[in-house]
Amino acid sequence: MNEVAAFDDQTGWQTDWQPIATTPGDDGALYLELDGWEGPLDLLLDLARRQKVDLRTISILDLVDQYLGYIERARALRLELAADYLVMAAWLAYLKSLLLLPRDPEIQPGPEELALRLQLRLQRLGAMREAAARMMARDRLGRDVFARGAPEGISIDRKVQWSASLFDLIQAYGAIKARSAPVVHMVRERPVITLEAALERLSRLLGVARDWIDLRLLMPRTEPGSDPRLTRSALASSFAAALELAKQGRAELAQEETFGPLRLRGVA
Amino acid sequence: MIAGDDDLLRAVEATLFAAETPLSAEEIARHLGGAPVAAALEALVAHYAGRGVELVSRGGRWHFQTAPDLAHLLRREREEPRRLSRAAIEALAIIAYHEPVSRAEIEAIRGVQTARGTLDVLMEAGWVRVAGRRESPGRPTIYATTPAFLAHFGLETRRDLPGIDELRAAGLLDPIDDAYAALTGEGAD
Amino acid sequence: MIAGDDDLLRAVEATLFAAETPLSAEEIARHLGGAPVAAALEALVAHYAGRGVELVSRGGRWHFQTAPDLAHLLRREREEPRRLSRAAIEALAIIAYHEPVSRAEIEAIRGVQTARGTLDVLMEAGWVRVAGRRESPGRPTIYATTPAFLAHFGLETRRDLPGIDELRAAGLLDPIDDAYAALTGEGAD
Repeated sequence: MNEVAAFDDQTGWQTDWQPIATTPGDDGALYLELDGWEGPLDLLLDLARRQKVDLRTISILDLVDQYLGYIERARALRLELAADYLVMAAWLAYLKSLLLLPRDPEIQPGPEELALRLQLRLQRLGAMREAAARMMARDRLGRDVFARGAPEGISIDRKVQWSASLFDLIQAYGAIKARSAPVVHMVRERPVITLEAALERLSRLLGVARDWIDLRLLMPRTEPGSDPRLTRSALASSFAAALELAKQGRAELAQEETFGPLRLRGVA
Repeated sequence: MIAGDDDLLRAVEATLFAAETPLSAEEIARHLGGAPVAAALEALVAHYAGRGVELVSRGGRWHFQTAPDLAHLLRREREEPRRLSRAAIEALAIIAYHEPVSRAEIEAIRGVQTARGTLDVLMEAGWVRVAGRRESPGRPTIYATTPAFLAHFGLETRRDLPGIDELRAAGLLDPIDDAYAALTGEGAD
Repeated sequence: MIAGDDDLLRAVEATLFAAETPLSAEEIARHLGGAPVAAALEALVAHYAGRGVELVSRGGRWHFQTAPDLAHLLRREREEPRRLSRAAIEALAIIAYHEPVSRAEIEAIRGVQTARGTLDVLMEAGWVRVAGRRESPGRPTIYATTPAFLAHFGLETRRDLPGIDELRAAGLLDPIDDAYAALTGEGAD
């Protein structure tokens, strides 16, 4: 592991990282043992870098040997190795055998393709790792450069601009009138003789005539074709007025038979 | 650490810009390793004078602030047109035709309760104002229209509002006749 | 409301100084009643160049920030910004250089599974957002960076990502299959 530590220091930019901060809990053992690597590809990349050549010209055979050697040492130290490191080791051993043995055209993909693909993967991971380091080393807002500490803030106050047209207004008023006015109009215009009017009329007529008079003769004369409801109303209010006059002792009422003519006479 | 006057000026400028609270000259100096900053502060005040941002000292502490004459730009009102609700326009019509009028009177004429917010909206719109209290039991608040109301609706005076006869002539009271016919039934011809 | 060029310059300056978040030119213009602000922004960039504070554009949004060369003066007493795990940093770089990218694609490059929390941390930091789903089998969620990412890392656009042109030219941002085909197919020499 010393080798590993030394290599990490060499890379420098790891200071920005927390190597095991987010290790998945379910395979925590792996990360405790292989401190600083995130999987076999990561370990391979570190080993490849130790060849100190461009990743494009790296010797895959050397890399395989280094990886297998590392796994051997880890086993000798009885370090617990996660399965995917062992799977990678088995695969690399297979790749090595393909590369060393005489070529068998039956085996597809061939060893060169496998090696090249591994190389491409390492290049990509290496490229992203370098890009990440360069990105993290930039002048970062909040670390190297700072925004204004206490901005006043700008705000937009929403102000509602109410709109309505004169027509809306007048129409609304018309609608209100339409709702409320009928009650008023009906009372005023209905063809009725009020109790007050009937009382006034009966009092006046009784003061003139002293004999018994049929109530119907005392009613206001109605024009031919006039509203029959006005006649009914006149009869009703005259009857009520007659009762009122009798109650006040100003008139007498008489009826010979049920539903017969109702007569009244003034009391002096 | 700081090479020349110019660098000091820049450092003071950046320090004040990034500071979360106003800083005294001593605090700035301490922050910058003890360099005297009075001259730099003076130079910065002069540099920012008349710009959109200025450097000011309040109670011995320095901070940048936006120029006071631009305050109106930083709190901006955006107008959102919105149509009055049916209830609001009815209340407004009643106030306009009957003013001054109390809420109870508005409700009596409309025949429905008027939500508290309705009159608020009309007052917020600037079309209705409180016109005092009526000298009657409960001393209810009474409302009237404003000059802004007349202006918005293009009226010289309230007398320009069409009268009942005009409303009827315009067919706006048609529903009344319908309602009357319905109530009087066979009596109507 | 804004009389001349000078007033506009001051207004833009004050607006950007007062703003709590970076603003696009359109937002500034809208805030200032629709005046075109491109020339004012340019003039302000020139005015602040070399000062302790500078005006920068990040992902089309403008803000003032302290000059980078003063970092050593300002960094002290400041708490380190959020420390990211190595996994999160790599995932962020992969998203930034490849966006939009799915979790599986991130994992293919890193050769290791990405813990659930890793992308969450980046999204919580406001640097990564869900950019929809890829129209491929399984319709995987794809991720992309945000304007806040550009602002934090001082990038005017993603094209300013360090070395992105070289990486693209070298085919290192292409999928392995494409790169392999390019190397062994007709492209092979």
